[in-house]
Amino acid sequence: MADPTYSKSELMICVAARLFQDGTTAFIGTGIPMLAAMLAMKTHAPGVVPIFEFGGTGAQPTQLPNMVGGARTFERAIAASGICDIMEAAQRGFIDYGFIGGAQIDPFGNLNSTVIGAHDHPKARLPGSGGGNDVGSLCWKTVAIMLHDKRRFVPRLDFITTPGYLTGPGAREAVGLPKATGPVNVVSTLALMDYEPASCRMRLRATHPGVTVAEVIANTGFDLLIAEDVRVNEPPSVDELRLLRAEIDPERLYI
Amino acid sequence: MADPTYSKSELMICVAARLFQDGTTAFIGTGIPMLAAMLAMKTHAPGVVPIFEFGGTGAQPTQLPNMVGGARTFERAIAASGICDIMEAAQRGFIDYGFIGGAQIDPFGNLNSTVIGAHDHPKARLPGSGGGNDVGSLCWKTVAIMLHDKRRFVPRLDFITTPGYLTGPGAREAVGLPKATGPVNVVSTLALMDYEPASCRMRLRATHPGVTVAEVIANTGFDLLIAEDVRVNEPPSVDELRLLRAEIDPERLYI
Amino acid sequence: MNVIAQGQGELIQPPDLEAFREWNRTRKARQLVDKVMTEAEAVAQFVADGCYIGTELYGTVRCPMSLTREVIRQRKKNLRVCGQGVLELDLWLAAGLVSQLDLTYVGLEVFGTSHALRRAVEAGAVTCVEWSNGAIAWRMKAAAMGVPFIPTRAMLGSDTLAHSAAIVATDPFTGAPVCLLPALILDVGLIHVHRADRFGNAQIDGITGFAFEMARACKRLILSAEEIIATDEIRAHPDRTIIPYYLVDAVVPAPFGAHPGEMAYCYERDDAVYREWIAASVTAEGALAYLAKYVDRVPDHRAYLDLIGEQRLAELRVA
Amino acid sequence: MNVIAQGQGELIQPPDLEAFREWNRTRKARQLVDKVMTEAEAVAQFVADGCYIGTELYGTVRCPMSLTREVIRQRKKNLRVCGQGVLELDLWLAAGLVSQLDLTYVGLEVFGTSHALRRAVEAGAVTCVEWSNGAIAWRMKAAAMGVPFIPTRAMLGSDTLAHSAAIVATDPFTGAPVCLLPALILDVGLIHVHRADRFGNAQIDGITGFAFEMARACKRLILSAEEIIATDEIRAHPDRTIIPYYLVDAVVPAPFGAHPGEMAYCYERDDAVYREWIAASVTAEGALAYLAKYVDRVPDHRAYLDLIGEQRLAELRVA
Repeated sequence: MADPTYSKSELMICVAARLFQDGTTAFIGTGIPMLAAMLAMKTHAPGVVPIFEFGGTGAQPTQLPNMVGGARTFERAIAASGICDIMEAAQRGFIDYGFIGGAQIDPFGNLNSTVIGAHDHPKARLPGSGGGNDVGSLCWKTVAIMLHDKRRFVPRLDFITTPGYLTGPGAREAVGLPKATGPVNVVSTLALMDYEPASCRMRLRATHPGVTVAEVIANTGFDLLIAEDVRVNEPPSVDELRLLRAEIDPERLYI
Repeated sequence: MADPTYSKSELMICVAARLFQDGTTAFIGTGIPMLAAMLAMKTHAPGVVPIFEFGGTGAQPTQLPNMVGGARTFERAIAASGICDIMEAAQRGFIDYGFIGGAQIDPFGNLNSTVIGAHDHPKARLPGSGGGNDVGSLCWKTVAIMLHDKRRFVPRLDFITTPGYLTGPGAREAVGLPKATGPVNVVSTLALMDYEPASCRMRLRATHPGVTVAEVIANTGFDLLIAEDVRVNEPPSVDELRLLRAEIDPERLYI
Repeated sequence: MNVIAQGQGELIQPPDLEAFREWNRTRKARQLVDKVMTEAEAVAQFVADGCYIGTELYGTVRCPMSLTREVIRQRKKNLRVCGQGVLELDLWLAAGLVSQLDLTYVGLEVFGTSHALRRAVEAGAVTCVEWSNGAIAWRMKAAAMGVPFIPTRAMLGSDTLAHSAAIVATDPFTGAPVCLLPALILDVGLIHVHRADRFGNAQIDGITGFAFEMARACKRLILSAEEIIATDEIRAHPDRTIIPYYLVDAVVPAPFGAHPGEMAYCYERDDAVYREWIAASVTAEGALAYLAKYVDRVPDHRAYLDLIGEQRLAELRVA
Repeated sequence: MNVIAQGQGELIQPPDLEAFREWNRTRKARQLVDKVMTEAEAVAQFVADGCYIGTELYGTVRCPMSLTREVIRQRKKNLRVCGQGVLELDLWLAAGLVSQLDLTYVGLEVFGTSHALRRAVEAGAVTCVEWSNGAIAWRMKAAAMGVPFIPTRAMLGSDTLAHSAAIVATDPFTGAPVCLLPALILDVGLIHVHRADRFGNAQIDGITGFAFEMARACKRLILSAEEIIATDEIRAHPDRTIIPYYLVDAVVPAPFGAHPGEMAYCYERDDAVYREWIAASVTAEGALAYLAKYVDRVPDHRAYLDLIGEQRLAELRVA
């Protein structure tokens, strides 16, 4: 049952949460991924193993983690180690999903979080890779969470911080990245995308409620592939909203 | 004051113990090095930091360690970690001395503890490197403790398990071993040797009490350099023997 | 194992393993020497202008903030810095102390980008060499292992690599391309721990971030500690020692030393002060006013804690 | 980074990082699955003839001896084994289970050389590739890191390297020669720990030897544990977890599982039984008689402990 009072953030969190597969390991970045992970663990995917880059594995936090190294990322965890152990677990193939963000994304799912403009004389200096490059390189599947507009969905990045499919099929393997890895979804403020397997190009899978395909296209700076059966994402359910508002983010810091 | 009742083992232990420098780190192998380290720490070198290859650093054991991974190697230690941490500390230059053994030694202090005869069809299979190669490669100074006879002090090894000076001056650096490292002493059942700096060849420094230079030469299978001022090692003192017998090895397992 | 490609970023701190070995042989006491001193003493003695410096873990989590502030108070110049940074690097950048960055992330997590970084980079005051978080940690790990480099399968194919100082080479065992990360030997590292003895034997509760690696990758290591404990406590649980004394040059007693960041099991993040920085740092003037209030007008960490107030600190404490 | 030299030893277990990643993706449950079973079940299920296997730490120190004996009881054949070994490898060699060795040390510490190794090698039954202790541990560390190799400055210039499968290459950052150690991915690892929960989350007290590295370098990992504890105890001290459950395939409750070796803080080495082996193993017949008595005639670890006797075990216990 839907609840019409939801915000855009709440919708994104719910769409992202539904991507979590029960019984998988997931590398969780700051912000929406944390909320989505907690929501998924409280709904369809209680067996998700949240992994945080500075060492928390399998936490059962009673409160929303607000920093990737914070105490809540290893509250009642099964292990608290360090960044090398976590990144090496990813490098060995133990981390199924990575949830990351970026300032810009291109049709192949490459992400830019480093600079707008030239690297040495940028128009805007952004935070840099952080763990993004490691996650995009080493996890099996990555999900990007993005604001959706033409300045962010661009045909060509100023800087590839984190590899998606690079220049297309086979490119990841050719440069030495682990086989059979890469981006699988984008959750944006407008829609849910995946990648067309043959071309490795981004494809519209489902629009958010009230958003038209034309709107998504108009807000995308490159030729977005359109799935034959574009669906509409389910709005947040009453239960999802209750969990988000009452249990996950009662102080409404993010939602 | 000397005590004439000492055994050959006790003498070797005492000669080896006197080589420990106070305030240095020392990688301690099984057997005589353990006894020598404990004796040194109870006499002139209380500030020696004993380091054991499987993780014990700075232990204050109440009983003689009898295994390099045994609980006594980290009893009241300042750290108990693992083999990688220890070997990496050596690789970073933190371990001043290494005390090791071998079945054969050559004039350049190379050690064999792997095979007698051809590797693939040996006359005798020996234990192998263990930590020996790491110690001989990575510690600043190594001291070998050896039985002294012509079958053990040989002109050419069947197998270089652990590098000494290899083929002579500059050879260690040329193969990529850390600079300014190498063997400094041999404590044998007959004498104390060092290495002549210019040639990196083994040199007789001091005979054990009652052993002549001629005897040492006769029991050495290569041309041993002879120091201009060959001394005679002090026999075990009353105090050294008391410590060895009453405190360090009261069960007389080794002495 | 041929070199296939090479990042065009400057290797800001080229590793010299032989010099590091010699340093570790001659400049690190094997004896148990009392190293307790104040922030002012430690920074004055061990942090030089132009040095290559890093902090662990990051500004809002178990970060040596009392030391970070003292570096500003003493206005160390032309620092070359590695790291992700939240708050701590922001403060240094705002204070104009930094000239070069081995950068992986400087930002404010969910609160957005760093205004101090943007101003510094866009003004050309700071040059950046790019790395991933894993890469910076592995570079310290290589130094900690005493080896010249560590391979990784991250970084490949990205502009992060192109603007780093990493090398892509052919793995001689498999023929596949692999990224080689040069060892990172820091001149100075700052680490905040839960407890240490007077000699520097240190314990950390919870995640260890990259404390293990950084502690072993520094020529000088300044620890700050919530609590100074007896060496007997260290010796009673030697498997808890993540940093043994011989790596350490200074031990600074610093209760609430990570404030306004959190310290797991001890105290939570002080959101009020953190948000004050976030708001203030939008402008250069605001950032300087924050520094004046929280750094320059308080002579030391004790005065800083007085400024925060005992009542507020008590509220932050975890039961 | 040119290859300067190459060890002539066989690379007994060539690392396939992609296959290891795929294994770790598909064959290691992310869920908390109860993995408690007996030695017999674990060895039957996870140790195959011809597999590449290793034990941690070593025969007289925190070694999985109850599992080691079960491997003999089930007469697994043509094992390819890495390691230093004291007693555990001796038993396998004497039982004729081993065909290839990545050898660093097989001996009896102060009690001298291994007669079982000598007999096996001199008879041509076992081939040996040589490594240092550090090298074997670093090879596991490379696998644990998910990288194809790790550099080291050990091994260089020695016949140990010449009879290994290591490569000497030029460091592209400094031009100096460096030894590259290929990652060692084991088919099966056996590790004995102080305590684990039913899912495999494990804690070790005191030194960790190479448990951290080996646990992360195995396709199959069998843990034996002195004590099975509740997962709540694991979650109360997550920084004590050296082996997280997802690495683990079997958890075997095994009090006195390291006997006749010691277990720090639990029990001391049983010198009588150890010396019995040392004396027996001088001859092939003696060794087989020992195996008959301590392995084949006792059906399981419980029966083994009965053979040793409660009184003797009580004597070995540390207060």
